[in-house]
Amino acid sequence: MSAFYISLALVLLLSVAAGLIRILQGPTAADRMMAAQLFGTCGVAILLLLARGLEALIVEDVALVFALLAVLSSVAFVRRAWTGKADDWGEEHDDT
Amino acid sequence: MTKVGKERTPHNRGWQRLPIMALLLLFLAALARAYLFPGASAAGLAARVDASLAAGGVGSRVTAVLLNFRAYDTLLECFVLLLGVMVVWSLWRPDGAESREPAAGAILASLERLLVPLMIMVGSYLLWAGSDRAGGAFQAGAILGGAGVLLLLDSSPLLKVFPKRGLVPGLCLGPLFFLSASIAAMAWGGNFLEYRSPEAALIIIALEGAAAFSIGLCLAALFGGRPPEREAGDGRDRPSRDRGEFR
Amino acid sequence: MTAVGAFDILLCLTLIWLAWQVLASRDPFRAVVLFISFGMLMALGWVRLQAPDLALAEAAIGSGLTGALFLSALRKVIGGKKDERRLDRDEEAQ
Amino acid sequence: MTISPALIYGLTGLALFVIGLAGLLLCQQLLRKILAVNVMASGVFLFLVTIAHGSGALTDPVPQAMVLTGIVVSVSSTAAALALLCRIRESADHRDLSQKKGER
Repeated sequence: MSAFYISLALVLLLSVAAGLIRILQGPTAADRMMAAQLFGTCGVAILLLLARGLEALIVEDVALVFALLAVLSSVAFVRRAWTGKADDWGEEHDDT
Repeated sequence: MTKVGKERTPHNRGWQRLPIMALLLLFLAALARAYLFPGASAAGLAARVDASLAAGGVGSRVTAVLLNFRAYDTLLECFVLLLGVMVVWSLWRPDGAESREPAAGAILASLERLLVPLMIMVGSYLLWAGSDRAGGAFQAGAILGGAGVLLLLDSSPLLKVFPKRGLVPGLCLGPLFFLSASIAAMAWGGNFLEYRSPEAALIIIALEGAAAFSIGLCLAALFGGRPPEREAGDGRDRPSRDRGEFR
Repeated sequence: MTAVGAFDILLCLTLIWLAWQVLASRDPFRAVVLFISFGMLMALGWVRLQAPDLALAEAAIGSGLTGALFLSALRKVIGGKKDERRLDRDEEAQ
Repeated sequence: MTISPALIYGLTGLALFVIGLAGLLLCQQLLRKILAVNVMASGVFLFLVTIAHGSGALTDPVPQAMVLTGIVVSVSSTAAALALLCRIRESADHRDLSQKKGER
Protein backbone atom coordinates (compact mmCIF):
# COMPACT_ATOMS: atom_id res chain seq x y z
CA MET A 1 0.00 0.00 0.00
CA SER A 2 2.82 2.39 0.72
CA ALA A 3 4.20 1.94 -2.79
CA PHE A 4 0.79 2.96 -4.09
CA TYR A 5 0.86 6.18 -2.07
CA ILE A 6 4.39 6.98 -3.22
CA SER A 7 3.41 6.37 -6.83
CA LEU A 8 0.51 8.77 -6.43
CA ALA A 9 2.90 11.33 -4.98
CA LEU A 10 5.16 10.77 -7.97
CA VAL A 11 2.27 11.47 -10.35
CA LEU A 12 1.47 14.67 -8.47
CA LEU A 13 5.11 15.72 -8.62
CA LEU A 14 5.02 15.14 -12.37
CA SER A 15 2.00 17.39 -12.63
CA VAL A 16 3.88 20.03 -10.63
CA ALA A 17 6.75 19.78 -13.08
CA ALA A 18 4.28 20.20 -15.93
CA GLY A 19 2.82 23.23 -14.19
CA LEU A 20 6.24 24.85 -14.25
CA ILE A 21 5.68 25.50 -17.93
CA ARG A 22 2.88 27.89 -17.02
CA ILE A 23 5.22 29.82 -14.75
CA LEU A 24 7.87 29.98 -17.43
CA GLN A 25 5.54 31.04 -20.23
CA GLY A 26 3.34 33.45 -18.38
CA PRO A 27 1.90 35.38 -20.18
CA THR A 28 0.69 37.58 -17.31
CA ALA A 29 1.95 37.88 -13.78
CA ALA A 30 -1.31 36.50 -12.42
CA ASP A 31 -0.89 33.30 -14.44
CA ARG A 32 2.53 32.75 -12.93
CA MET A 33 1.35 33.38 -9.42
CA MET A 34 -1.63 31.06 -9.84
CA ALA A 35 0.68 28.31 -11.05
CA ALA A 36 2.86 28.81 -7.98
CA GLN A 37 -0.22 28.57 -5.78
CA LEU A 38 -1.17 25.36 -7.56
CA PHE A 39 2.23 24.08 -6.50
CA GLY A 40 1.28 24.87 -2.94
CA THR A 41 -1.91 22.86 -3.21
CA CYS A 42 -0.13 19.99 -4.93
CA GLY A 43 2.59 20.18 -2.31
CA VAL A 44 0.06 19.68 0.49
CA ALA A 45 -1.33 16.63 -1.31
CA ILE A 46 2.15 15.23 -1.91
CA LEU A 47 3.07 15.75 1.74
CA LEU A 48 -0.06 13.95 2.92
CA LEU A 49 0.64 11.05 0.57
CA LEU A 50 4.25 10.90 1.73
CA ALA A 51 3.08 10.89 5.33
CA ARG A 52 1.13 7.72 4.62
CA GLY A 53 3.65 6.24 2.24
CA LEU A 54 6.68 6.71 4.46
CA GLU A 55 4.66 6.06 7.62
CA ALA A 56 5.94 9.27 9.15
CA LEU A 57 2.84 10.90 10.54
CA ILE A 58 4.79 13.97 11.62
CA VAL A 59 4.76 14.94 7.96
CA GLU A 60 1.07 15.73 8.34
CA ASP A 61 2.10 18.64 10.55
CA VAL A 62 4.30 19.84 7.75
CA ALA A 63 1.34 19.68 5.38
CA LEU A 64 -0.70 21.73 7.85
CA VAL A 65 1.95 24.43 8.09
CA PHE A 66 2.40 24.39 4.33
CA ALA A 67 -1.31 24.88 3.73
CA LEU A 68 -1.45 27.75 6.20
CA LEU A 69 1.60 29.64 5.04
CA ALA A 70 1.39 29.18 1.26
CA VAL A 71 -1.44 31.71 1.33
CA LEU A 72 1.00 34.41 2.36
CA SER A 73 2.79 34.74 -0.94
CA SER A 74 -0.50 34.93 -2.78
CA VAL A 75 -1.79 37.65 -0.45
CA ALA A 76 1.51 39.48 -0.88
CA PHE A 77 1.07 39.25 -4.62
CA VAL A 78 -2.44 40.68 -4.51
CA ARG A 79 -1.51 43.47 -2.13
CA ARG A 80 1.92 44.42 -3.31
CA ALA A 81 2.52 43.31 -6.87
CA TRP A 82 -0.71 43.17 -8.80
CA THR A 83 -2.44 46.27 -10.09
CA GLY A 84 -5.27 44.54 -11.86
CA LYS A 85 -4.23 45.40 -15.37
CA ALA A 86 -4.19 42.40 -17.64
CA ASP A 87 -0.82 43.04 -19.22
CA ASP A 88 0.88 44.20 -16.08
CA TRP A 89 4.38 42.81 -15.88
CA GLY A 90 3.80 40.62 -18.84
CA GLU A 91 6.70 42.40 -20.49
CA GLU A 92 10.25 41.84 -19.49
CA HIS A 93 12.15 43.90 -17.03
CA ASP A 94 15.86 44.05 -17.13
CA ASP A 95 16.77 46.68 -14.68
CA THR A 96 18.10 47.05 -11.15
CA MET B 1 8.41 42.58 -24.92
CA THR B 2 10.16 45.52 -26.51
CA LYS B 3 13.22 45.35 -28.67
CA VAL B 4 15.25 47.35 -26.21
CA GLY B 5 14.38 44.84 -23.55
CA LYS B 6 15.82 42.05 -25.61
CA GLU B 7 19.14 43.73 -26.13
CA ARG B 8 19.83 44.15 -22.47
CA THR B 9 20.34 40.92 -20.65
CA PRO B 10 21.04 40.49 -16.98
CA HIS B 11 24.17 38.54 -17.83
CA ASN B 12 27.55 39.44 -19.14
CA ARG B 13 28.50 38.81 -22.73
CA GLY B 14 28.87 35.22 -23.84
CA TRP B 15 32.62 35.24 -24.24
CA GLN B 16 33.00 36.62 -20.74
CA ARG B 17 30.83 33.88 -19.33
CA LEU B 18 32.59 30.88 -20.83
CA PRO B 19 35.74 30.77 -18.67
CA ILE B 20 33.74 31.35 -15.52
CA MET B 21 31.33 28.57 -16.47
CA ALA B 22 34.24 26.22 -17.20
CA LEU B 23 35.87 27.00 -13.87
CA LEU B 24 32.59 26.45 -12.06
CA LEU B 25 32.09 23.10 -13.80
CA LEU B 26 35.57 22.07 -12.68
CA PHE B 27 34.68 23.20 -9.18
CA LEU B 28 31.49 21.12 -9.29
CA ALA B 29 33.46 18.09 -10.46
CA ALA B 30 35.98 18.53 -7.66
CA LEU B 31 33.23 18.88 -5.08
CA ALA B 32 31.42 15.81 -6.39
CA ARG B 33 34.64 13.81 -6.33
CA ALA B 34 35.34 14.86 -2.75
CA TYR B 35 31.80 13.90 -1.82
CA LEU B 36 31.69 10.55 -3.61
CA PHE B 37 35.13 9.35 -2.53
CA PRO B 38 35.72 10.71 0.95
CA GLY B 39 39.21 10.22 2.31
CA ALA B 40 38.47 9.32 5.87
CA SER B 41 34.95 8.65 6.97
CA ALA B 42 34.05 10.83 9.91
CA ALA B 43 31.70 9.41 12.47
CA GLY B 44 28.65 11.55 13.10
CA LEU B 45 27.60 12.92 16.42
CA ALA B 46 24.30 11.02 16.52
CA ALA B 47 25.47 8.39 18.99
CA ARG B 48 26.83 10.98 21.41
CA VAL B 49 23.64 13.01 21.21
CA ASP B 50 21.54 9.94 21.97
CA ALA B 51 23.79 8.99 24.85
CA SER B 52 23.33 12.31 26.60
CA LEU B 53 19.70 12.87 25.63
CA ALA B 54 18.40 11.66 28.97
CA ALA B 55 20.29 14.35 30.88
CA GLY B 56 18.54 17.17 29.12
CA GLY B 57 14.87 16.63 29.86
CA VAL B 58 13.75 16.97 26.23
CA GLY B 59 12.62 14.07 24.06
CA SER B 60 13.15 15.54 20.61
CA ARG B 61 16.71 15.20 19.42
CA VAL B 62 16.85 18.33 17.32
CA THR B 63 15.28 20.42 20.07
CA ALA B 64 17.71 18.93 22.55
CA VAL B 65 20.64 19.89 20.37
CA LEU B 66 19.30 23.40 19.89
CA LEU B 67 18.50 24.12 23.50
CA ASN B 68 20.72 21.83 25.53
CA PHE B 69 23.89 20.99 23.73
CA ARG B 70 24.35 23.92 21.41
CA ALA B 71 22.23 26.54 23.12
CA TYR B 72 24.60 29.33 22.19
CA ASP B 73 23.59 28.77 18.54
CA THR B 74 20.02 29.58 19.41
CA LEU B 75 21.00 32.54 21.55
CA LEU B 76 23.21 34.05 18.88
CA GLU B 77 20.59 33.35 16.25
CA CYS B 78 18.08 35.44 18.19
CA PHE B 79 20.62 38.25 18.24
CA VAL B 80 21.24 37.89 14.51
CA LEU B 81 17.52 38.37 13.93
CA LEU B 82 17.60 41.48 16.11
CA LEU B 83 20.56 42.75 14.13
CA GLY B 84 18.62 42.18 10.91
CA VAL B 85 15.72 44.19 12.27
CA MET B 86 18.10 46.99 13.21
CA VAL B 87 19.60 47.03 9.71
CA VAL B 88 16.17 47.08 8.05
CA TRP B 89 14.91 49.83 10.33
CA SER B 90 17.96 51.98 9.80
CA LEU B 91 17.50 51.68 6.03
CA TRP B 92 13.84 52.58 6.08
CA ARG B 93 12.84 55.87 4.59
CA PRO B 94 9.31 57.17 4.07
CA ASP B 95 8.46 57.12 0.39
CA GLY B 96 4.72 57.51 0.56
CA ALA B 97 4.12 54.15 -1.10
CA GLU B 98 2.34 52.82 1.95
CA SER B 99 -0.10 55.66 2.06
CA ARG B 100 -1.17 54.92 -1.52
CA GLU B 101 -2.05 51.35 -0.66
CA PRO B 102 -5.80 50.76 -0.76
CA ALA B 103 -7.56 49.35 2.26
CA ALA B 104 -8.08 45.62 2.35
CA GLY B 105 -11.34 44.40 0.93
CA ALA B 106 -13.84 42.06 2.50
CA ILE B 107 -12.14 38.94 1.17
CA LEU B 108 -8.78 39.77 2.74
CA ALA B 109 -10.43 40.84 5.98
CA SER B 110 -12.29 37.55 6.31
CA LEU B 111 -9.20 35.60 5.28
CA GLU B 112 -7.32 37.32 8.03
CA ARG B 113 -10.08 36.60 10.54
CA LEU B 114 -9.95 32.94 9.59
CA LEU B 115 -6.23 32.41 9.30
CA VAL B 116 -4.62 34.45 12.05
CA PRO B 117 -6.23 32.55 14.95
CA LEU B 118 -5.44 29.28 13.17
CA MET B 119 -1.82 30.31 12.73
CA ILE B 120 -1.51 31.25 16.39
CA MET B 121 -3.06 27.92 17.35
CA VAL B 122 -0.80 25.87 15.09
CA GLY B 123 2.20 27.85 16.29
CA SER B 124 1.42 27.06 19.91
CA TYR B 125 0.84 23.44 18.98
CA LEU B 126 4.27 23.23 17.34
CA LEU B 127 5.84 24.84 20.38
CA TRP B 128 4.21 22.27 22.62
CA ALA B 129 4.97 19.40 20.28
CA GLY B 130 8.58 20.51 19.95
CA SER B 131 9.67 18.87 23.17
CA ASP B 132 9.28 15.37 21.83
CA ARG B 133 8.45 15.60 18.13
CA ALA B 134 9.40 17.81 15.28
CA GLY B 135 8.65 21.43 15.99
CA GLY B 136 9.94 23.99 18.42
CA ALA B 137 10.70 27.64 18.86
CA PHE B 138 11.88 28.35 15.32
CA GLN B 139 8.95 26.73 13.61
CA ALA B 140 6.45 28.27 15.99
CA GLY B 141 8.17 31.62 15.58
CA ALA B 142 8.05 31.32 11.81
CA ILE B 143 4.31 30.67 11.90
CA LEU B 144 3.69 33.54 14.30
CA GLY B 145 5.79 35.70 12.00
CA GLY B 146 3.58 34.56 9.13
CA ALA B 147 0.53 35.69 11.07
CA GLY B 148 2.21 39.06 11.64
CA VAL B 149 3.04 39.39 7.96
CA LEU B 150 -0.55 38.62 7.05
CA LEU B 151 -1.74 41.36 9.39
CA LEU B 152 0.76 43.79 7.88
CA LEU B 153 -0.22 42.91 4.33
CA ASP B 154 -3.88 43.51 5.10
CA SER B 155 -3.12 46.77 6.92
CA SER B 156 -5.24 45.21 9.59
CA PRO B 157 -7.01 47.32 12.20
CA LEU B 158 -5.77 44.73 14.69
CA LEU B 159 -2.33 46.33 14.45
CA LYS B 160 -3.68 49.35 16.27
CA VAL B 161 -4.45 47.18 19.25
CA PHE B 162 -0.82 46.22 19.53
CA PRO B 163 0.84 48.75 21.86
CA LYS B 164 3.48 50.80 20.09
CA ARG B 165 5.77 50.86 23.04
CA GLY B 166 5.63 47.11 23.29
CA LEU B 167 7.41 46.42 20.03
CA VAL B 168 11.03 46.85 21.04
CA PRO B 169 10.64 45.12 24.42
CA GLY B 170 8.80 42.32 22.61
CA LEU B 171 11.64 41.93 20.14
CA CYS B 172 14.17 41.75 22.95
CA LEU B 173 12.13 39.55 25.27
CA GLY B 174 13.33 36.19 23.92
CA PRO B 175 17.07 36.83 23.76
CA LEU B 176 17.14 38.67 27.08
CA PHE B 177 15.16 35.97 28.85
CA PHE B 178 17.47 33.41 27.32
CA LEU B 179 20.53 35.31 28.46
CA SER B 180 19.26 35.87 31.99
CA ALA B 181 18.22 32.23 32.36
CA SER B 182 21.63 31.05 31.33
CA ILE B 183 23.37 33.50 33.63
CA ALA B 184 21.09 32.31 36.42
CA ALA B 185 22.04 28.74 35.58
CA MET B 186 25.64 29.75 35.88
CA ALA B 187 24.95 31.36 39.24
CA TRP B 188 23.36 28.12 40.48
CA GLY B 189 26.68 26.46 39.94
CA GLY B 190 26.39 25.04 36.47
CA ASN B 191 28.08 26.15 33.32
CA PHE B 192 26.91 28.94 31.04
CA LEU B 193 23.74 27.84 29.22
CA GLU B 194 23.58 24.59 31.16
CA TYR B 195 20.29 23.46 32.65
CA ARG B 196 20.14 20.45 34.92
CA SER B 197 17.72 17.62 34.64
CA PRO B 198 14.50 17.96 36.70
CA GLU B 199 13.75 21.62 36.08
CA ALA B 200 15.24 21.59 32.61
CA ALA B 201 12.07 20.69 30.73
CA LEU B 202 10.02 23.44 32.34
CA ILE B 203 12.68 26.10 31.86
CA ILE B 204 13.15 25.05 28.26
CA ILE B 205 9.43 25.31 27.52
CA ALA B 206 9.37 28.82 29.00
CA LEU B 207 12.49 29.78 27.09
CA GLU B 208 11.07 28.40 23.90
CA GLY B 209 7.84 30.30 24.32
CA ALA B 210 9.66 33.59 24.80
CA ALA B 211 12.03 32.83 21.95
CA ALA B 212 9.18 31.91 19.59
CA PHE B 213 7.34 35.11 20.42
CA SER B 214 10.41 37.21 19.75
CA ILE B 215 11.35 35.34 16.58
CA GLY B 216 7.84 35.80 15.22
CA LEU B 217 7.87 39.49 16.07
CA CYS B 218 11.33 39.86 14.51
CA LEU B 219 10.21 38.21 11.27
CA ALA B 220 7.14 40.43 11.08
CA ALA B 221 9.27 43.51 11.79
CA LEU B 222 11.72 42.44 9.09
CA PHE B 223 8.84 42.33 6.66
CA GLY B 224 7.29 45.57 7.85
CA GLY B 225 10.57 47.41 7.64
CA ARG B 226 9.25 50.45 9.41
CA PRO B 227 10.61 51.48 12.79
CA PRO B 228 8.06 52.31 15.47
CA GLU B 229 6.96 55.88 15.58
CA ARG B 230 9.31 58.15 17.44
CA GLU B 231 8.47 61.15 19.54
CA ALA B 232 7.39 64.22 17.67
CA GLY B 233 10.11 66.65 16.64
CA ASP B 234 12.91 64.25 15.88
CA GLY B 235 13.75 66.30 12.82
CA ARG B 236 12.80 63.74 10.20
CA ASP B 237 10.12 64.24 7.63
CA ARG B 238 7.68 61.44 8.19
CA PRO B 239 4.31 61.12 6.57
CA SER B 240 1.35 61.03 8.88
CA ARG B 241 0.20 57.50 9.23
CA ASP B 242 -3.06 56.25 10.42
CA ARG B 243 -2.53 52.54 10.43
CA GLY B 244 0.20 50.03 10.98
CA GLU B 245 2.46 50.19 13.96
CA PHE B 246 5.70 48.85 12.60
CA ARG B 247 5.43 49.14 8.88
CA MET C 1 13.56 1.48 -9.98
CA THR C 2 11.30 1.93 -7.03
CA ALA C 3 8.74 4.68 -6.81
CA VAL C 4 10.70 6.36 -4.02
CA GLY C 5 13.85 6.48 -6.10
CA ALA C 6 11.95 7.92 -9.06
CA PHE C 7 10.40 10.49 -6.74
CA ASP C 8 13.83 11.52 -5.43
CA ILE C 9 15.35 11.83 -8.86
CA LEU C 10 12.43 13.78 -10.30
CA LEU C 11 12.40 16.10 -7.29
CA CYS C 12 16.13 16.73 -7.55
CA LEU C 13 16.01 17.37 -11.28
CA THR C 14 13.13 19.78 -10.80
CA LEU C 15 15.03 21.58 -8.04
CA ILE C 16 18.15 21.98 -10.18
CA TRP C 17 16.15 23.11 -13.18
CA LEU C 18 14.19 25.59 -11.07
CA ALA C 19 17.38 27.02 -9.59
CA TRP C 20 18.78 27.45 -13.07
CA GLN C 21 15.64 29.15 -14.30
CA VAL C 22 15.55 31.45 -11.26
CA LEU C 23 18.94 32.79 -12.23
CA ALA C 24 18.61 32.64 -16.01
CA SER C 25 15.16 34.12 -16.61
CA ARG C 26 15.15 37.74 -17.61
CA ASP C 27 11.98 38.89 -15.89
CA PRO C 28 12.59 39.52 -12.16
CA PHE C 29 8.98 38.75 -11.30
CA ARG C 30 9.23 35.37 -12.97
CA ALA C 31 12.45 34.70 -11.08
CA VAL C 32 10.75 35.51 -7.78
CA VAL C 33 7.78 33.26 -8.51
CA LEU C 34 10.13 30.46 -9.52
CA PHE C 35 12.03 30.99 -6.29
CA ILE C 36 8.82 30.67 -4.27
CA SER C 37 8.10 27.34 -5.93
CA PHE C 38 11.72 26.35 -5.33
CA GLY C 39 11.18 26.89 -1.60
CA MET C 40 8.03 24.81 -1.70
CA LEU C 41 9.82 21.90 -3.35
CA MET C 42 12.71 22.16 -0.89
CA ALA C 43 10.22 21.35 1.87
CA LEU C 44 9.45 18.08 0.07
CA GLY C 45 13.17 17.35 -0.08
CA TRP C 46 13.53 17.81 3.68
CA VAL C 47 10.71 15.35 4.22
CA ARG C 48 12.50 12.78 2.10
CA LEU C 49 15.72 13.34 4.05
CA GLN C 50 13.88 12.57 7.31
CA ALA C 51 14.26 16.08 8.65
CA PRO C 52 10.69 17.09 9.56
CA ASP C 53 11.96 19.97 11.69
CA LEU C 54 13.55 21.50 8.63
CA ALA C 55 10.50 20.73 6.52
CA LEU C 56 8.35 22.68 8.99
CA ALA C 57 10.71 25.65 8.99
CA GLU C 58 11.09 25.63 5.22
CA ALA C 59 7.35 25.28 4.65
CA ALA C 60 6.74 28.32 6.83
CA ILE C 61 9.67 30.44 5.73
CA GLY C 62 10.56 29.32 2.23
CA SER C 63 7.07 29.31 0.80
CA GLY C 64 5.46 32.06 2.84
CA LEU C 65 7.75 34.66 4.37
CA THR C 66 10.50 34.81 1.77
CA GLY C 67 7.97 35.02 -1.03
CA ALA C 68 6.19 37.92 0.65
CA LEU C 69 9.52 39.67 1.28
CA PHE C 70 10.66 39.37 -2.32
CA LEU C 71 7.31 40.35 -3.79
CA SER C 72 7.03 43.52 -1.75
CA ALA C 73 10.66 44.43 -2.44
CA LEU C 74 9.98 43.88 -6.13
CA ARG C 75 7.23 46.46 -6.09
CA LYS C 76 9.48 48.99 -4.44
CA VAL C 77 12.28 48.31 -6.88
CA ILE C 78 10.50 48.22 -10.23
CA GLY C 79 6.78 48.51 -9.61
CA GLY C 80 6.47 52.28 -9.35
CA LYS C 81 9.07 53.03 -11.97
CA LYS C 82 7.38 51.30 -14.82
CA ASP C 83 5.83 54.19 -16.69
CA GLU C 84 8.90 56.34 -16.24
CA ARG C 85 11.08 53.65 -17.67
CA ARG C 86 8.84 53.12 -20.62
CA LEU C 87 9.27 56.76 -21.52
CA ASP C 88 13.01 56.37 -21.20
CA ARG C 89 12.93 53.44 -23.53
CA ASP C 90 10.92 55.32 -26.11
CA GLU C 91 13.45 58.11 -26.01
CA GLU C 92 16.26 55.66 -26.45
CA ALA C 93 14.54 53.93 -29.32
CA GLN C 94 14.09 57.12 -31.28
CA MET D 1 28.17 2.05 -4.68
CA THR D 2 24.40 1.94 -4.57
CA ILE D 3 22.23 4.90 -5.35
CA SER D 4 20.86 6.05 -2.04
CA PRO D 5 18.64 9.08 -1.50
CA ALA D 6 21.49 10.69 0.41
CA LEU D 7 23.69 10.43 -2.66
CA ILE D 8 21.10 12.00 -4.97
CA TYR D 9 20.32 14.85 -2.62
CA GLY D 10 23.97 15.43 -1.83
CA LEU D 11 24.84 15.83 -5.49
CA THR D 12 21.80 18.07 -5.91
CA GLY D 13 23.03 20.21 -3.04
CA LEU D 14 26.43 20.56 -4.71
CA ALA D 15 24.79 21.42 -8.04
CA LEU D 16 22.59 24.05 -6.39
CA PHE D 17 25.60 25.59 -4.69
CA VAL D 18 27.49 25.86 -7.98
CA ILE D 19 24.44 27.19 -9.85
CA GLY D 20 24.00 29.83 -7.18
CA LEU D 21 27.67 30.73 -7.39
CA ALA D 22 27.37 31.05 -11.17
CA GLY D 23 24.37 33.33 -10.74
CA LEU D 24 26.22 35.41 -8.18
CA LEU D 25 29.15 35.87 -10.51
CA LEU D 26 27.36 36.24 -13.83
CA CYS D 27 24.14 38.10 -13.13
CA GLN D 28 24.25 41.86 -13.00
CA GLN D 29 20.93 42.61 -11.35
CA LEU D 30 21.23 43.01 -7.62
CA LEU D 31 17.91 41.27 -7.01
CA ARG D 32 19.21 38.28 -8.96
CA LYS D 33 22.32 38.23 -6.83
CA ILE D 34 20.22 38.06 -3.67
CA LEU D 35 18.27 35.17 -5.17
CA ALA D 36 21.55 33.51 -6.11
CA VAL D 37 22.84 33.73 -2.55
CA ASN D 38 19.60 32.14 -1.38
CA VAL D 39 19.99 29.30 -3.87
CA MET D 40 23.57 28.78 -2.69
CA ALA D 41 22.38 28.65 0.91
CA SER D 42 19.77 26.04 -0.02
CA GLY D 43 22.48 23.96 -1.63
CA VAL D 44 24.65 24.13 1.47
CA PHE D 45 21.72 23.22 3.72
CA LEU D 46 20.80 20.27 1.53
CA PHE D 47 24.36 19.04 1.56
CA LEU D 48 24.74 19.36 5.33
CA VAL D 49 21.54 17.45 6.00
CA THR D 50 22.60 14.80 3.49
CA ILE D 51 25.81 14.26 5.42
CA ALA D 52 23.70 13.88 8.55
CA HIS D 53 21.45 11.41 6.82
CA GLY D 54 24.13 9.38 5.07
CA SER D 55 25.82 7.78 8.04
CA GLY D 56 23.31 5.01 8.55
CA ALA D 57 19.87 4.53 9.96
CA LEU D 58 20.52 6.98 12.77
CA THR D 59 20.18 10.56 11.56
CA ASP D 60 22.56 13.05 13.09
CA PRO D 61 20.60 15.89 14.71
CA VAL D 62 23.52 18.31 15.04
CA PRO D 63 23.71 19.38 11.37
CA GLN D 64 19.90 19.53 11.28
CA ALA D 65 19.88 21.93 14.19
CA MET D 66 22.56 24.04 12.54
CA VAL D 67 20.61 24.14 9.29
CA LEU D 68 17.48 25.13 11.18
CA THR D 69 19.39 28.08 12.62
CA GLY D 70 20.77 28.80 9.18
CA ILE D 71 17.34 28.98 7.55
CA VAL D 72 16.16 31.63 9.99
CA VAL D 73 19.39 33.57 9.72
CA SER D 74 19.22 33.51 5.93
CA VAL D 75 15.73 35.02 6.08
CA SER D 76 16.98 37.89 8.20
CA SER D 77 19.98 38.52 5.97
CA THR D 78 17.73 38.38 2.89
CA ALA D 79 15.42 40.96 4.41
CA ALA D 80 18.40 43.20 5.21
CA ALA D 81 19.77 42.80 1.68
CA LEU D 82 16.39 43.65 0.16
CA ALA D 83 16.10 46.77 2.30
CA LEU D 84 19.56 47.77 1.14
CA LEU D 85 18.53 47.11 -2.46
CA CYS D 86 15.51 49.37 -2.11
CA ARG D 87 17.68 52.15 -0.74
CA ILE D 88 20.26 51.76 -3.51
CA ARG D 89 17.50 51.87 -6.06
CA GLU D 90 16.02 54.98 -4.47
CA SER D 91 19.29 56.89 -4.49
CA ALA D 92 19.94 55.77 -8.07
CA ASP D 93 16.59 57.27 -9.04
CA HIS D 94 17.46 60.53 -7.34
CA ARG D 95 20.70 60.62 -9.24
CA ASP D 96 18.85 59.92 -12.47
CA LEU D 97 16.46 62.76 -11.82
CA SER D 98 19.29 65.19 -11.23
CA GLN D 99 21.36 64.05 -14.20
CA LYS D 100 18.33 63.40 -16.38
CA LYS D 101 20.16 61.09 -18.76
CA GLY D 102 22.66 59.35 -16.56
CA GLU D 103 23.83 55.80 -17.07
CA ARG D 104 21.74 53.33 -15.22
